Amino acid sequence: MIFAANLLLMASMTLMLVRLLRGPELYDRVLAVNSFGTKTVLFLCVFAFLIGRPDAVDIALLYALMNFIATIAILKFFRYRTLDVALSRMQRRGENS
Amino acid sequence: MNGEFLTPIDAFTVIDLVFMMMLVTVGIAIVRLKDLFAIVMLSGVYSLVSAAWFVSLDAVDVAFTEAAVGAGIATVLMLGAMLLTARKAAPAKPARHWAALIIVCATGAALLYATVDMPSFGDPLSAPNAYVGLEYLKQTGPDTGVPNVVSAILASYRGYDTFGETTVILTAGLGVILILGLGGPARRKKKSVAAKTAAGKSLSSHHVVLRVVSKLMIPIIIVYGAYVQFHGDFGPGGGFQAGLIIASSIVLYALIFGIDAAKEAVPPSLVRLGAALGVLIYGGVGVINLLLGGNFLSYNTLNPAHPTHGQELGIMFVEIGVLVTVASVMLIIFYGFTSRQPDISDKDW
Amino acid sequence: MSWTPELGLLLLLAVPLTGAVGVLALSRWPNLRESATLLTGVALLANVTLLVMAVDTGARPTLTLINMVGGLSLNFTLEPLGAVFAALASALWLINSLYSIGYMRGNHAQDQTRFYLSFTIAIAAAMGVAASGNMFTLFVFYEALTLSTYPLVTHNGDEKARRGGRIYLSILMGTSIGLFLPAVIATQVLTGSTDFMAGGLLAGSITPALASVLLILYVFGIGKAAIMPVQNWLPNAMVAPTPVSAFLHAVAVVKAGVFTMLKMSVYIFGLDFMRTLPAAHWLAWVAAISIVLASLIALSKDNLKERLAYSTISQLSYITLGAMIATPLAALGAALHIIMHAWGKITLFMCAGAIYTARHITNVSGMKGLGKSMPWVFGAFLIGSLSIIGLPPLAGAWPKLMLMMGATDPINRIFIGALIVSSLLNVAYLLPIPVRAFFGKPDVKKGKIPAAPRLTVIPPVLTAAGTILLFFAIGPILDFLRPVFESGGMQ
Amino acid sequence: MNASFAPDFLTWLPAWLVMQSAALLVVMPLLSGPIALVLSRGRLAWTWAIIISLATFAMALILYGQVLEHGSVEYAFGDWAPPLGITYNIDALNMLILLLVAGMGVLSLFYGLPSVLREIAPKDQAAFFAAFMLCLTGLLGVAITGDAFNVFVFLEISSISTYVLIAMGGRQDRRALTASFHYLILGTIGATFFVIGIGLLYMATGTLNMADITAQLRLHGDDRVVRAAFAFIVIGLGLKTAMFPLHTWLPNAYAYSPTVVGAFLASTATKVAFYAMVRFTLGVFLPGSPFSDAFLGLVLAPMAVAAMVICSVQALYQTDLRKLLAYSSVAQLGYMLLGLSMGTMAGVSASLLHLFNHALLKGGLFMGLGIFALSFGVRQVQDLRGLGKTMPVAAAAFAICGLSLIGVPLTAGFWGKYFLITAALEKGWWWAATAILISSVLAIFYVGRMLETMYLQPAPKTKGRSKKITAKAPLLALIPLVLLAVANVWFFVDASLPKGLADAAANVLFGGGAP
Repeated sequence: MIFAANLLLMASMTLMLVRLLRGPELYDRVLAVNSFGTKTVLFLCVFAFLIGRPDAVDIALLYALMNFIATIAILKFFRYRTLDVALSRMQRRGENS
Repeated sequence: MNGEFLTPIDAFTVIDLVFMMMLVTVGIAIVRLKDLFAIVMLSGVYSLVSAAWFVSLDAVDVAFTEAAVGAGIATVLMLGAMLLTARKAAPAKPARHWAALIIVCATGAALLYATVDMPSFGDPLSAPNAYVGLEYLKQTGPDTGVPNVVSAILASYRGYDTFGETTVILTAGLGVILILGLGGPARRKKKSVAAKTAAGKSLSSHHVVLRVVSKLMIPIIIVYGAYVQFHGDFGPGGGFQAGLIIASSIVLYALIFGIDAAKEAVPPSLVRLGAALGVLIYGGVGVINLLLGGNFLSYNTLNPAHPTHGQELGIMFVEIGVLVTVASVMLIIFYGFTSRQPDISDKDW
Repeated sequence: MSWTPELGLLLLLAVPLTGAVGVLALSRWPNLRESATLLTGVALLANVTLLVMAVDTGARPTLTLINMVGGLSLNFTLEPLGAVFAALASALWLINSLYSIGYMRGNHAQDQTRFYLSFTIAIAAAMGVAASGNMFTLFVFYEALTLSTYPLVTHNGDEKARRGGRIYLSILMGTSIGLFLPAVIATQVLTGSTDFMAGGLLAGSITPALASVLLILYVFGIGKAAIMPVQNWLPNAMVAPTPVSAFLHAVAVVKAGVFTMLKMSVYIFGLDFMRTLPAAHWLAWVAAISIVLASLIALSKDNLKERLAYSTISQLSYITLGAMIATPLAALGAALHIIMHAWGKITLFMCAGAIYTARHITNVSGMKGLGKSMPWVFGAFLIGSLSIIGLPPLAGAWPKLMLMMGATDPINRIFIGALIVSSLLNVAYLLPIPVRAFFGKPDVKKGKIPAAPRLTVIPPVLTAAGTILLFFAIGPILDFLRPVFESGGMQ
Repeated sequence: MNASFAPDFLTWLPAWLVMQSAALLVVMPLLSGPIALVLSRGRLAWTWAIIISLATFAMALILYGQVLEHGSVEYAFGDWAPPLGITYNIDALNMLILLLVAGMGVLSLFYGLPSVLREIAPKDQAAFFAAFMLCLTGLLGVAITGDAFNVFVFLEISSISTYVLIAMGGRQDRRALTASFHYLILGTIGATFFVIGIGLLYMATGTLNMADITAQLRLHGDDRVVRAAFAFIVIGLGLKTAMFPLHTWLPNAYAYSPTVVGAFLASTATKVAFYAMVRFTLGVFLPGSPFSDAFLGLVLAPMAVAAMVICSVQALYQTDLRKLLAYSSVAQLGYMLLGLSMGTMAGVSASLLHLFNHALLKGGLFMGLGIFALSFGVRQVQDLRGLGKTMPVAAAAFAICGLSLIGVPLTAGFWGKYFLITAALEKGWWWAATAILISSVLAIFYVGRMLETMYLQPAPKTKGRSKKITAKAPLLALIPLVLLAVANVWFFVDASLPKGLADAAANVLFGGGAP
């Protein structure tokens, strides 16, 4: 059963991969990456049960945290093409322009 | 093939194969794409897949490192690097394609040539599993008292290699300092006032959720980093991963509140000092061992009465050294990339 | 501390090198600097004289300077051949130093310190060549000689001098590193030593085919002997100031080359072994062709120094020829020719320099009628020419006679013809110069005729007198050299 | 080596110092790097680096004494016995390299101050010296270690710091950045190949300790994994050594780096990589196996010959002085690879001797050029005009090193070529001897061109800077140069030190009895 869950997760990862590669918009890819990350986290959790090693949950946790940061960076870059200015100031700049 | 398909080994083999196919697909896509932004995202996915694969291969520590490096900080740093270049890769000469293809094929052929005589996967009698590897498994407990064999090997048996690797990281940071600079300290007075007023005005904006969530997340990330650091003896993790995690939290702070705010919190001079300090802590442990009459990094000397206590103590300090250098160098690279004006812009292409 | 032959060997190098330091230290005071040079010359000559006397009484002083890695050593052993070369070089160096002073000051040459410095280092290197106890030592000093004379050749520093220097250096270094060095190394690999040995180091220990290859490497590798086709450096080096040409092309460099050639054939291959090698015979042919061809070219040159240069090439090949024929008599003739040719040729060069200093004339065609105003110079030139041609009672007569006597085997008889043809050509290209000078009509009459500086006139007269003296001193010289070719020379 | 030579200074020193000298040799410069970074003032960091490099050299001497006495020294990190832990194993082979690298480190640092003050921005100077010390550490670490993976780690330290140091030339000439990038790409590929090779070796033997790998290979024998490992390691290290077709990174890297970096790298970096190659091909892999013999004879030897001839010709056509010397370096590496490819004791000994001499002379040449560049901005061959008179001492030292490059007798460079030719003739490789001679004759031309321009062409009538007056070279920079020139003469007269070490080193590899 758990193994089947794993396979299903992998299937959905594959689907996300297709979306990631096909695009067509850059935004689709951003979304796909984010979703792929979430699937990976889930996969790791389930897999940890499958092999009976809770260590893998640590990794899933780490992924969840790191993916959060990466997604913010990608989105910020995607929207403003900069990383160094505070988001709050960026807002103003975005409105003015 | 028939009927035996669902035995555990074969089932895992299916998972391995699927991940491998994903890796190959992503790899080819990275090579073929010209859009650097898409490539950055794909490489993030690449490390997600490979980490998952590593877990399924039971290499949890490697997966942990891959997760810490590939998923978070590497993406941010690559985006930072992109800021300094163009959005799209310049087209390469066809002749280069062919040269590269030939080299890659030759390398692949050499590896394939070697596979014939390689021990089969997981063979307990193969040289790596039977000889020194087995010795490590047997000896780690009595020698060091550390449950995680990987940590014991990295920090004690082959602690000198880890010392070298920490130095490699410092060298990389040094390179960024020398070539890109750190962009100087935070642009204080005026700017910070401006930031404050800006912050006040944008309270109503929709970024407020993000900012609040981030403020909540940052301490959690740091605590998690500490957990990874000190739990390294028992499970996957250690100074390297912890350093990355802690650096990531500061990167997150910089992303949300601006690089100047981050530099006020963690000034570049401190980061520069930290990069040096970590290596010095690591080496310092070794020097203390020297002074106590042992060889370099001979942790037993820290507590001659209970050598395993000495080992645990030594590994702990050494891991702190790694943490400090790794976290500092990651910030050096982040500061170096983000606070530099691009030399070229999209318009140049 | 009393003088011993071993100390004398050390002094062979030490005296000129000390002199070099003296020259450098006294560079600000030209008179003192030249005194240092002359003092060095006198001291060196005295030392060499003592050594020659010691060698004459049968001593073979040996000195290992440095034991090097790989079983090699810098080792000196003085035997009669080397003693003769040392005596020749040191005597003519002293005379030439006198002449240099006159010439360099007369022509207001630049960089005189560098000139004298290189000169003293060059004589040290030549002494090293003379006293070498093995081929490796000889090779080292051979290279040192090339390098130390390079600044002399390019002394004028203009484009022409640089070009000449480039050819000089590249041919000499190229042949020595490309051919001579591998020959030395091969000798070492094959026999485990490079020592000069009576009867020949290689004799009997290697096959004739291998020996032939080695011989070819040696003969063409010793570029200083200027056998064709590696002769081109010699005329090109004539861009040097005349004292340099005189010293290098009559004494030190070229004679070091043919001296090496002779040493190689006597002590490395051994005369008996040489005679069995077909390659030696073919190389004798190359030498003979060089003799005739170079004489013909000399005939076509109008520039006096160039003509003398080709004459030198031709005369050097006499010695190579003698070494290749390798009968004791021919080799003895070759050894004699080293001495006799040196005295004659240096006379001619110094005369050429004297004419240039006084009149700035370099071409033969411009020398008509000069004899009356420069009787001493042209008188010396005449004597020198006759000696080169080989007329008694001048020194040059003996070696030619010996060479011809040494080539009486049926197989070698043809070379006698080459020698005769060459002598006739000598007459044709040398004699017209003094004859025209004495009997021709000057082209333009100038109001005031400048006299050559005295120091450029006395030395050639001295050496011309020397050629006469040497003719009569042949007995002792033969006695001195004979052991080399009869009993091997080494004890 | 003769035990009676063993210097008795070891007995005066505290036993502790003698015992720990192997670790201190690498750890001291390593830790000095971060400290120099913290010092953050150029001159201060320099003083610190000088002190440490002198101490490092002293450690190398102490180790040398021990090697003379015992033949080899082993040091186990963390007191873990070999297959488990990492050990340093010092024998005559790496002692030669260690002495060379430590010595050149001291000389380069002394030499470097004036040019660094001029070429590097003041705020970067301390970090520059830190990177320099790390580079020194990496090179020493590669040479000293007895652990295959440890080689990789220290190779990375030296490589990354080298990329950085080369890029620091960017302030003078922006092309330094591309040169550094080019080297980074190729160097990373090389490192990857190397580490793949190590991985394969581990797969075959299950151990990383070099001596243990050899022992395991002896039991295990030759198979495809081992062969693939051999090929990967040779190619990976070949990139670092600038083996002929893989040398494209070198000329630009040497030409545009800061002067002190050029001098230091030219005399050490490729030498250390070459050492690693010798160590792996003959010391770790079983010598005399059909595959390695074929690889050495059929792949390495032709490459070496091609390097010697082709790169000498390329050097002839260079107008940029440093590129000229760089191409000549690739050609000279060809000599060393040729000696290695002979696979005989004489050949390896000759190539190690040549390595030693070449380091001395190439270091001297680069230092000379650096001094000229510092005083007159000399970059091209024609810029050398008149320097023989304006800077007589520096020019004379430069000339001696140049003659040594040709291999003229009375200079150390002669011996390397002499013994290489001897070794080639002994093996019956007359074509190799011919190639050596051709390359040497070509060297006459490219060195001759520099010396002739320097001594015989009059100084140009420059705008502003007059070359008429005798320029004073910075004394600090001049002393190391003169020392190297003197060494080049001295090691002709008495080559027993390098030759003895090279022989002992070859003896270590071919196991011909106790050293």
